[in-house]
Amino acid sequence: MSMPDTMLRETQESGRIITMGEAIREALAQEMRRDSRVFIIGEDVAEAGTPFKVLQGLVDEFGTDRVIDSPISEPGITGLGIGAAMTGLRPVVDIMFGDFLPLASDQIINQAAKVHYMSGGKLKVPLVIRTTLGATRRSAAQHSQSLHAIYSHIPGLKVAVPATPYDAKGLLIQAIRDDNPVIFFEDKMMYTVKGPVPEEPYVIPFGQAAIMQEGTDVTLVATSSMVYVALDAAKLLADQGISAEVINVRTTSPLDRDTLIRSAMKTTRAVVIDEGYQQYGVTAEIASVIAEGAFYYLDAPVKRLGAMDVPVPFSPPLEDLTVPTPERVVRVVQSLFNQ
Amino acid sequence: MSMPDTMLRETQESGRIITMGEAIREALAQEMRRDSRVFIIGEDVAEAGTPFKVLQGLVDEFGTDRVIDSPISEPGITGLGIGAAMTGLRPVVDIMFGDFLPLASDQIINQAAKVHYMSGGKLKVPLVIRTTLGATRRSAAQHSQSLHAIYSHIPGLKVAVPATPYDAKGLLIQAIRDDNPVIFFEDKMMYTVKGPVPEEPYVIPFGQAAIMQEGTDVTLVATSSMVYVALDAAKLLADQGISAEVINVRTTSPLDRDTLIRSAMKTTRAVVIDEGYQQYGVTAEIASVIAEGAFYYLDAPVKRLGAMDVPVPFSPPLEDLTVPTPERVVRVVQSLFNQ
Amino acid sequence: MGIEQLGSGAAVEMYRTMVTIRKFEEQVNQLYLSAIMPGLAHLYSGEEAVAVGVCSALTSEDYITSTHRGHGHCLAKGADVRLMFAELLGKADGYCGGKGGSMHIADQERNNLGANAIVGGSAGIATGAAFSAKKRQSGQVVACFFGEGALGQGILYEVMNMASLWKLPILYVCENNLYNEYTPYQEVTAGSILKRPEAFGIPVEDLDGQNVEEVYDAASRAVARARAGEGPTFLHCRTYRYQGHHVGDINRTYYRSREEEQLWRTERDPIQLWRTRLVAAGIADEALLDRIDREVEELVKDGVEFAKNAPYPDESEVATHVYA
Amino acid sequence: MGIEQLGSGAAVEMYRTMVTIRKFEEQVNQLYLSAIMPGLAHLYSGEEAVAVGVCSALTSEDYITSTHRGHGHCLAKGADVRLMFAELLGKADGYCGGKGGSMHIADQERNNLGANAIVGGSAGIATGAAFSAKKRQSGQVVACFFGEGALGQGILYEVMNMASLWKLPILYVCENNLYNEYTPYQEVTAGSILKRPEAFGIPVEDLDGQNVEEVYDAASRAVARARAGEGPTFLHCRTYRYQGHHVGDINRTYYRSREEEQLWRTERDPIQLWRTRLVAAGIADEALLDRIDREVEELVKDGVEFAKNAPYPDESEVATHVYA
Ligand SMILES: Cc1ncc(C[n+]2csc(CCOP(=O)(O)OP(=O)(O)O)c2C)c(N)n1
Ligand SMILES: Cc1ncc(C[n+]2csc(CCOP(=O)(O)OP(=O)(O)O)c2C)c(N)n1
Ligand SMILES: [Mg+2]
Ligand SMILES: [Mg+2]
Repeated sequence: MSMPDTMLRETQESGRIITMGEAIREALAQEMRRDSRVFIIGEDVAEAGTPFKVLQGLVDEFGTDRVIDSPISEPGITGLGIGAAMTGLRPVVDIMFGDFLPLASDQIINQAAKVHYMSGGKLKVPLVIRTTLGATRRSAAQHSQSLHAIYSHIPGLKVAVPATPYDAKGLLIQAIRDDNPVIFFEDKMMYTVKGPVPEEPYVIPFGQAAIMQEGTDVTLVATSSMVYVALDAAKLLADQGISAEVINVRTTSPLDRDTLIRSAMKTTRAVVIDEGYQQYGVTAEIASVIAEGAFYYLDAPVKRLGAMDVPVPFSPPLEDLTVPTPERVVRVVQSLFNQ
Repeated sequence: MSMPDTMLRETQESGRIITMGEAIREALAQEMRRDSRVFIIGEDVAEAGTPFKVLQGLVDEFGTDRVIDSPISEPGITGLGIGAAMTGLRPVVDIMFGDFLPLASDQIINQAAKVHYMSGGKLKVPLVIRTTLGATRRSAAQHSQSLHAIYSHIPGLKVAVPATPYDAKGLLIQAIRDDNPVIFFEDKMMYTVKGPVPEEPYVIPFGQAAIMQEGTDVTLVATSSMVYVALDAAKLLADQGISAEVINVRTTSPLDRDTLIRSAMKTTRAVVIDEGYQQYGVTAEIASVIAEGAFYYLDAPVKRLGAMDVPVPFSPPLEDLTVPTPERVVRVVQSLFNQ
Repeated sequence: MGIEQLGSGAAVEMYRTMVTIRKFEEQVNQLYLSAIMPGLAHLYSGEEAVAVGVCSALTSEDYITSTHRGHGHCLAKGADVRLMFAELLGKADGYCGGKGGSMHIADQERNNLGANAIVGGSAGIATGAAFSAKKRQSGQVVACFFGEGALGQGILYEVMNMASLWKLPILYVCENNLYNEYTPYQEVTAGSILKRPEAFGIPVEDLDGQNVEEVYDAASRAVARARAGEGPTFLHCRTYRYQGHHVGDINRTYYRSREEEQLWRTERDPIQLWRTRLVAAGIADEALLDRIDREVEELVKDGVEFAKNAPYPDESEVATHVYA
Repeated sequence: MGIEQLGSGAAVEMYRTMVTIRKFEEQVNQLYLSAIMPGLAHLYSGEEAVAVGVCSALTSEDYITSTHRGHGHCLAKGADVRLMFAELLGKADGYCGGKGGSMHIADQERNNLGANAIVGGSAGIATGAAFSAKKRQSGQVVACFFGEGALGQGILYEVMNMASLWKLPILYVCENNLYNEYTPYQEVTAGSILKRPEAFGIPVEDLDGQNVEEVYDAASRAVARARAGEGPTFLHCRTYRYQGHHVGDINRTYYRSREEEQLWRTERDPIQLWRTRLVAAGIADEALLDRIDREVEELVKDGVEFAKNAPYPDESEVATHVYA
């Protein structure tokens, strides 16, 4: 994945480039230093530092009391996290693959999301669930899904889909300090993506999309790693004389509707790109928000580009067909100008 | 809920009026007679006939070998159903409240939906999960959700949302005969709704919406009990000189995109009504399909009317605010004519 | 332990609380029959000794989690009758501002983390609260109430494993009232209930759930173990619900006999048994207990009146508290 | 039972199958190291006696369900080496047309219902297959393989409860290789593994999983019980994986020592132990076994070649088999 020009610019200013994995680890370490109530629980999070090695080293600093290896019990550790959150702690529950969230879905959907409301505001659940999304790792149907649409559907939950190391750190610190349950989706393919990240702690408020690149002819709205797909598509489009504005959604819930609608009003065209299944997915919500909000300004239908509506196949040539690519984005954009 | 004129007409022809609950029971009984591989498993399905009494009497005819009371183990009975379906039986798993589906979501999303694909077509899962949706029963946040959007998002699953007793019987028989996992959502408030239902078995193919009432000025697309809300709204609109076409979606997956788009092209306006949470819900997919497909014909933005994005509150005056009503539909339709 | 060490004040208070639960539930049934209460409710009548025995062994700082059949737990933890009735009627003054209702009453002030309408749904929450208490070194203990039907839910085993591993201060209180809704529990429960927690290294006590003293004593031992850092205990309380699964479950003979119901009511009533015991032990006389009955009657009537007169929440409340 | 009743043909076949698994896995590791295999794989080397012991007690009609570490189960159930390698390389000729890969191989012809990448994910499927076999009176039995890590998954207890209740013909085969990924199982497993199934009324056998004869005998007893309608059995097989959790897990000393690995390899290798036993019992001589080794070597090489040369699926395949 290539680093966008805007980010390169920021880099020169901030002076420090780290990977997304490092940004996440730094966010956790800084919050754990700041607030003794924060702890991490999950499968192989301690000595192993997770299979993705993202947490490596944390157990050395914070001990096995605050970086806790759990049994392989996704419902159980999520439930435990909820109870701990309700009683004064700030748990970060690690669910290794986003594909395993459905195991914990009763706890997430029926408990975490509803406790605050059902109690009339008396109880709260300051819980973070860190998990992953993204395909093309040749991990097949049960380890490649991007299931963030499901949790974005549920009132009471917040959902973050960081696209850059800068996002990752700022959104994760915000998630930990937030008094609500937050599902934090990290793209497995992006842990080694590098970008500028300030050393001191900072927060990115939820519900604020980032305009990664300004443009005038079409708006490309993207989540997580699809932001890079959109940026690469924008480059290809520029060669064809089409100026694309690229928006990084950052949080699907809350969704920054204003920024999306305003951009589409300006450019008069929009394409929404996401790595979750297309049907009833994130692209549907965002496309319908834009189509409604910018209706009188649009020169073409809002288009959607999600993952193919198939279980993710193992075979590499098949798997590569299922995800949006810059070329596919370009083709869709072109179709908007040919009508 | 009032019976629409079209249905009354059909009634006079068919001669038999039964409730939705009876239609479901009849579908099950007829299929169990026809096919000895069909069996029912769930909590309190046998002597109790479920808390909704929908299955009452089935155990008398088919015995406790085919109408099986299970432990309170939603993941377990769903998994058992999948395994039984893969090996020659045709299970109907009863998940009492749709709110409990998240407990079984790993089995549904990661197993049932994917087995056929992952095995390269060698294995199949002819499983039906009968469950419920719908609010306003004063059952609060964990017994009132309409979670069909989640399952409509997952490729490999089919999702039925019958609106009439006629739908219920025809779609359920189709679901049982279908070689794929089908999640069958029944509105808890509709079991006593009456309508014409032929006695002999019949199937309604999936992916065919029903036009409940033709109209020229606006298309009201609705799922499940929201069809009645739409029909009632259509009556109120007729008084104001607005002619509404009402479409009953019947199955959200597969979705009959053609019928929806064609209708919106004709009427130039559309409102989508569903009882699930609005954000990232069924209304988002349908609205974006119509907004894209009928883009060059639309005179107003496609509007969405889902449930409020809040956990369902217990207090009756609050709960009643959360669901679409004919009056709210009318107000939204009016707004489309005032712009 | 036994009644002697308990102290006569506490012993009489346990009687009062059990009577409060019983009369509360009678009113709930009335409110349902007279169509004043929205929705349904699952009555606790017959099971009072479990909630009261356990909660009497807790401090107000200790946590409980509760179930769909939760009024008894809530009252035993010290809740206000007025605010409970108000909640059941969906009123603004209710414990949850009317948003929770019967199946979701929580009482933050007394560390009742809430009833739960998902069978087994609070097992995770309770275990997490115990984890939190241990980590915060607060000395708090958690009582996690659930019916024997929750033994069907896998999460219970997942969290018992963790509670045992990490020696969390928690009491798993299984209220075995013989039925999962309309199904006798033996039809859906294999092997031995008592051996299940034991397999996870959790000590078990098998208790007469109609005997408040026995429950209290066992709970006290379990609380002491928990506070001493020795980990969880599983209390299996054999009990019975007098009413239907919920207030609307009137015709029950297809799943249990009238004789069985009658037997429990006449021979095994926890309130009657405790009353007899109190009198026999010379701790209270009939007059005192009668006075308590009347006081409770008043309290409960007052609560119902309060709730009936309380306002519904303002419409704007529908959208508050979705997020903190 | 014992080796005598087993028959020398079967005993030697068990040897051949174990060697096939070992050499298959060596090739898989090679394919990974040479970047020919996409993704990862979890090798079964060291655990061969479990799959072979159990599957030798099954007929081809009997079902198995398998895990992320599933190559051994698949081969022991009789799968074709060529089609397996093809699947691992994502080729059209693979068992699943390349769509499943290492973690999802299924072999419909031999009633292997598939590997599963969700820990514990096939427990429900296996129990359902057993339910189906019983209802269809087919006489089939199911073997459900899972690692000791799956003991953390609640669904396992849910389905063991049902299997016990309804006396389903199933073997729960727990492959205890001491580690959940990178975590020693004792750190996350409370109480007693053996008592867990017992608490659900399921008999348990605690087995040396490196001794194929012992596993075979126990599995045969369990299969006989299952076919006789006596219900499930839990086989606890103590074993060890030689390689990392997956092919990429090279530096393992932070969770287990080289000495431990070495000890299992030299003292407890299931193939070496069986070889010694076969020779000692006069069932096979070294020459025969060496020949088998060479034959297997050829078979596996041939399989790899076949797979390398096989075509990828056509692009159109991406959208087929979403629905039946
Ligand atoms: C997960 C889940 N499944 C099913 C139900 C429906 N349900 C409500 S109460 C109940 C029976 C509970 O039995 P038990 O745990 O013994 O409690 P009791 O009602 O006897 O107090 C059932 C099945 C539910 N609320 N949650
Ligand atoms: C539900 C679930 N949680 C976590 C994982 C990630 N994971 C894959 S294998 C594994 C360890 C499994 O240990 P065990 O069951 O003992 O099997 P082994 O690998 O030792 O054969 C884990 C945690 C998973 N695949 N599924
Ligand atoms: Mg019970
Ligand atoms: Mg293991």
